[in-house]
Amino acid sequence: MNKLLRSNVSCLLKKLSEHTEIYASTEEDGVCILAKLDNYEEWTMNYVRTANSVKDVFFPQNEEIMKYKDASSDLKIEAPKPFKERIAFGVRPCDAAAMLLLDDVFLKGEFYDSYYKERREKGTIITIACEKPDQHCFCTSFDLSPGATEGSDIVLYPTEDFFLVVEVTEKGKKLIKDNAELFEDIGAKPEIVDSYKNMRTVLGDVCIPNDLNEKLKGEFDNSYWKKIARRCLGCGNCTFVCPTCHCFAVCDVARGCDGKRARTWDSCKFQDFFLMAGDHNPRPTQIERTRQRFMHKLNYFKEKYDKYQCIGCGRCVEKCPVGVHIADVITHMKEEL
Amino acid sequence: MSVKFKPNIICFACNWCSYTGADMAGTSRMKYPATIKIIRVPCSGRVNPTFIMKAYQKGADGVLIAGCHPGDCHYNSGNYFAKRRFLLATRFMNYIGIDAKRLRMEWISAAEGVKFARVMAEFSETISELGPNWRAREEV
Amino acid sequence: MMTMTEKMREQVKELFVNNEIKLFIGFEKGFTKFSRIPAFAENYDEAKKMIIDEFETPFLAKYLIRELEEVAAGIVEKSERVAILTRGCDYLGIRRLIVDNIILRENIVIVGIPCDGLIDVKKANKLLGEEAREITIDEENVIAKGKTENKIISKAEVVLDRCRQCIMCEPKESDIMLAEKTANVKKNKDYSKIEEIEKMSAKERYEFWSRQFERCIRCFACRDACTACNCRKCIFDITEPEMLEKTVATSEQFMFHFIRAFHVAGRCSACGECERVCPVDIPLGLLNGKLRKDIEFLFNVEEAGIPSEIEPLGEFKLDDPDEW
Amino acid sequence: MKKIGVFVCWCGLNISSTVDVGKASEELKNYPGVFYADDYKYLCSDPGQELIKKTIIDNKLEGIVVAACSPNMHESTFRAAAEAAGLNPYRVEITNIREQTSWVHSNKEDATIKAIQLIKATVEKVKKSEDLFPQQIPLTKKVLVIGGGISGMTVALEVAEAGYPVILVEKEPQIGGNMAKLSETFPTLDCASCILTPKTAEVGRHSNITLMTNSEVVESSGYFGNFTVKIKRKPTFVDWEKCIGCMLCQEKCPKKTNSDFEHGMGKRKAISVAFPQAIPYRPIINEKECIYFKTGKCKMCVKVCPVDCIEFEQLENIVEENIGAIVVASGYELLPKEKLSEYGQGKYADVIDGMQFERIASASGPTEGVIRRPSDGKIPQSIVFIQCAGSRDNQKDRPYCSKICCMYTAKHAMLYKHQVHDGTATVFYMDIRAGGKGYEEFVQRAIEDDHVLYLRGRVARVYEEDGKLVVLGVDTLSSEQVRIEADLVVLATAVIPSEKAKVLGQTLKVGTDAYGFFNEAHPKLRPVESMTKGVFLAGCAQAPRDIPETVSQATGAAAKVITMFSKNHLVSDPQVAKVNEKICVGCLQCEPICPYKAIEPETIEVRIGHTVEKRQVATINKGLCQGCGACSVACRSGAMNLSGFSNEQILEELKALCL
Repeated sequence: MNKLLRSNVSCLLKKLSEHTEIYASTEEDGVCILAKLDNYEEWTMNYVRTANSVKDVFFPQNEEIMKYKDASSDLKIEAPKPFKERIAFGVRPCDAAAMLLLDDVFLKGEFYDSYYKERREKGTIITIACEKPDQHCFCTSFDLSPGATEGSDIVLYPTEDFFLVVEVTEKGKKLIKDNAELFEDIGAKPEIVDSYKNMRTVLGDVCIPNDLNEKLKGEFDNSYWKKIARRCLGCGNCTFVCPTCHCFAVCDVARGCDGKRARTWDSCKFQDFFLMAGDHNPRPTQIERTRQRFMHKLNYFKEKYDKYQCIGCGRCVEKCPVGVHIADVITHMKEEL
Repeated sequence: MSVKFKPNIICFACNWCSYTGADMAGTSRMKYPATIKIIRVPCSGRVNPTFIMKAYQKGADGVLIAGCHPGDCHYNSGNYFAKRRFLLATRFMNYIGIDAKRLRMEWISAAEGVKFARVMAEFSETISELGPNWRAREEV
Repeated sequence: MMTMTEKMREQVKELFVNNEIKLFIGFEKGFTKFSRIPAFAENYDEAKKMIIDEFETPFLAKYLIRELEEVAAGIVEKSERVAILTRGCDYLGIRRLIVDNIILRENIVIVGIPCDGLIDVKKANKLLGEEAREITIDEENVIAKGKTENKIISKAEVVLDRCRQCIMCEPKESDIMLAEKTANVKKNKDYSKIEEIEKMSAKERYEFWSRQFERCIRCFACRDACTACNCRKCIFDITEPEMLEKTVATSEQFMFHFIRAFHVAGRCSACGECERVCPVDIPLGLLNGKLRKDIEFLFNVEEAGIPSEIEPLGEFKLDDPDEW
Repeated sequence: MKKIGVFVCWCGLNISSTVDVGKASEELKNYPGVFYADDYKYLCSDPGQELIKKTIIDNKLEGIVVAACSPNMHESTFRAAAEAAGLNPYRVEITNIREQTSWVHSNKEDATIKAIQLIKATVEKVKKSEDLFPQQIPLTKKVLVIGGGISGMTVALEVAEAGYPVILVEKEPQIGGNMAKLSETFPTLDCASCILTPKTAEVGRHSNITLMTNSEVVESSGYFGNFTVKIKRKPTFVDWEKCIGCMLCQEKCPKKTNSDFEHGMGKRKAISVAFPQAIPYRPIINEKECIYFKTGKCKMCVKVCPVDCIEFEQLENIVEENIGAIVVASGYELLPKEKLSEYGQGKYADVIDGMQFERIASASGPTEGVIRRPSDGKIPQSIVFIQCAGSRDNQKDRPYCSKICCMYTAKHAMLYKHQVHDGTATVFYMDIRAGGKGYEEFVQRAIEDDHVLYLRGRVARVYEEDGKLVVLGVDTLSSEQVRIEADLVVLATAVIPSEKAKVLGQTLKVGTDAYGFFNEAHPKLRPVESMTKGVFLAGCAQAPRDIPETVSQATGAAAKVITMFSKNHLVSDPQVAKVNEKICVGCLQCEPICPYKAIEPETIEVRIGHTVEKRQVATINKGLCQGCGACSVACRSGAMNLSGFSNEQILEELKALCL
């Protein structure tokens, strides 16, 4: 185990930034976000979770898939420029775990998403364990913890004046080896790691039954969906801040004869997400859309990848204007079915 | 010195007064720079503030709205509404950082060919001094 | 004396009993502490769990669009009406829908409650230094109990920003008024933040706003929470003509916020809901506030926040200012 | 993608001199959506239009872009050509590369780039065009003529002769306008009232003409074919039906006042008729001068009136009329001499303007035709006539020439010389403009036969020196200073529009130019039409002109009205607003914006699945809508759109211009 002094975190970032882009948590007008950093003093620690998750780094909201030139005469297509190395610093353990869920979607199985794959290979995640989870966190319900290491390359456990560095993957080890002068080996310190791992969240455990997806099968016209959907305004807030939501839309941006094809996030809560040719919309009202969101998270995803598509980061709960809470859905469905 | 910057200016000219004024400037062979392209609209009241913002986004360096003098509007009140929208639009755009000098409104009647040419030359001059407008412009 | 909540329950019982409404919209406790969420009661026992207190609450006016039939269906009979709990700012939202012919005044029952400012839990937590476990509110101040120590904070310190500039303390006209009218203290308009931005140089202003807009993730929460945005199909969902492309480049963000600000120009009643629901806390109030300030200054509209029969941009005066 | 044909016109050298037309049509050949691109010497010529028609038919084109002169010139020509070839005319758009490109730019390379960009933008606009079909609107076959001068009367008579009802509105109590005040008319020197009174009499008794004198148009709404006009009938305080015209009241009335018909040269009674041949020959009480109105006593006219038709408490009333077409014939006035400081600013009684001289020289005038000095009534031995008093003068921003002063000053000089053979008549002029038929000969006769002295030069000052008027000028031909002592000075002051013309223009929504004359639709090709459809112009309201031109223009305006009334209904421009009912939420924020009140709410039934939903949406009255498009900006969701200039079209044009 190594030790990294708090003071030389910014010089670590400066050193890394020579050949990689640094995405770190900074405070901008009172909001903590994970953003590209060029002035390394602006890195901050006082946040529970960043407004946007690490998904932004590897599966950005707006990604250029290809460019095309003078479409009318001789069409030329250019692939996007190769991505630069990226480091996400200051990620929370729950977000890092979410990347594993996205990996299942984009990389598992026969077909993989080349853009996502390239970004993931060229990206390293440096996580900082949570010192004080707030009322919205419930990562413990998905066998994660404020100190979990799933999905991250390096995990830093903060103590008063230094971080305890635990490297999880090969990439993490290599990174530490390259910048060995900033780290000091202080032998194993399991008690710090464990103190984070078994820290309880304020909300406590929602203890999801393993067979919840079986119970949910076929619960299409359960009256509970109507009850929640009546409150939902239909904005895309919860799906865009959620680190595990991965729906996207592909669209063309034309400028005369040239243009580009881009991929942007899309939300199942939007009115026209399901709009089909001929104006048919299988999910016309908010009831179907709300049901679809929770069924996908708790039923369809589990059946396909055998994991619930939620990591309990609490963003959708904190940001929902009308307080639709996934834990509320889980506890209700647990009792009712 | 690099070749002098040629601005790209969009002018919305109202069909009854300013567009005819532009034609009058043409028939009396007035000269003004070729940086200004005119879009014919039925009335200055037809110009939606969204079009102005779209022009800047798509690469225009300056936008000019030319309409009838208040009271002369062929549709009676079009230019009054245009004036209200323009008053808000120019202040709001200045507020979000796009220089207010890049947007201008002029009352030009059908007989004022001379004024049309003068305004065009003046506006083209101010915009070339300001240089290209990269703010809120689309990167291709 | 009966608390507001008991008065409300009693009124709602009466309404349901003599079959005057089909639905009552109010607030109930949310899943997380101190959060109040909208509640829909179709009969009295569902209304039992509804409460009224001074914690921050979402806006209810927008639900009327879905719950009521079209204006074309005309005035429904008594038993089909919808009752709604209304504070002053809610009332402005309802007025907006009425003036826009989205709902009919006769189809709703306004249950009015006076209010002189709601409590912002985030501010209380910041003052306390940690997440408050218990917050009790009495006449003048708020007691926040944390893990170790608890603090007594005067209400004025933790009241919501939007309530500081509240233009209407209780609904101007309501069918039922749960409590007697408080002194309608007229709060002066505070455009200081907007003037601050106006004083910046053009470059600083552009950087400030592009920094805000770059954070925007285009989730449309501000549009969906706003009563002034009550179109059947929003222009951002229409692809022909495509006013706004789906890509989230900086220029598209400027376009989105420019169009939305102009669509609520002269219609926004400064309820602050768009700022509340924004996941990345963009100060939208400063955008709409700028247009409201200009409308009041340029077209000498006394209070642009109160919906008028014809919008400021829907009329003109011969002596509108000429200098620009 | 639409099959579009692009035709770039050379317009002889007009366009090709500063726009490389060949390069433009070459470049457009491989622009997406363009199937055929070509350039031609004169597209508006018959072979040019044949080329367009043939290309449309051969290649079944779906849209046409003509890059040539301004749409105001030939848009209808090319649209008619396309229609003849079976293509909907509203699929044709014009790019203005002559008035707004080739004529206004000198650098050929920039002009060509701009022209190409403009053509591409129009191609994008045509791609978003739709088939539009004109509407048929009912038509009221009644014309309103404003102004009872020679031009108004000519229009009224012509249209009435064609069998259509006419309403003639005149602000003075009698018709005849300025011509009635003239003595003789050039170049034939026949007496003005002799040739005018038959016309005024005919107007007075024509069954189809309703005469509304002493009235003004105060409000007008609606659109061509369906105007509603409000006319204010000012009180005459005499019941003209009962009155038999015996004029006893005028004789007996004790109060004498200045007669504005005589331009201050003569007097009239408080109750009187302007001149003996006035039509209608009925008296009117001048409210400001009548003793009864001031003090409540007198009532002499009531005592003597045999039929008791004096009504002091008569009020003004507003009459509303449904009108099909309006002809503006509001005439002219002379620039008041008070405005000309260098000629005494109206201080000297013996410095008079042209109209005052006409009244002195007129047989029915105050001096029964004997030319006398207004100050002491003596016959002047020497008169100085000053041309271009206030006209052709840039300092007073009135650079235009008033056209008629050269001729009527020569006439004044001749009339004076015919009466006072040994008197001297001197005319200070800059250039004599005698372009009409027989005009030059008339002026030559004045110079040679009547020995009128023409001095070329402008008069510097006119001032009074011990009882004599001194005229200081210069004779540029002999370049000498000239100092003449004159008994009488006559200023040929500038012709300006009548002072209510500007207000009338705003009421009728017809534009006026910088000097207040009405804007014609096109200076050469459409001089009798105003920019507003259905409103026509005649006479000096449009620009200074003499009587022959006024009559011919008035006859032209009448012809336009008659052709308009010859059809039973009118064809309206289909470029009007249109509501997309799927998107419209019925908020009706567009309604207060429409100047023509063409938008109303309507309940429609929409079938979704098997339920039928009733919804309120906005609808457009296609007849009332004039296509200004202001409502489409108020519509937030874009449900309200304007066909012909739709949001899509303007946006595509914008994008193409910004590439």
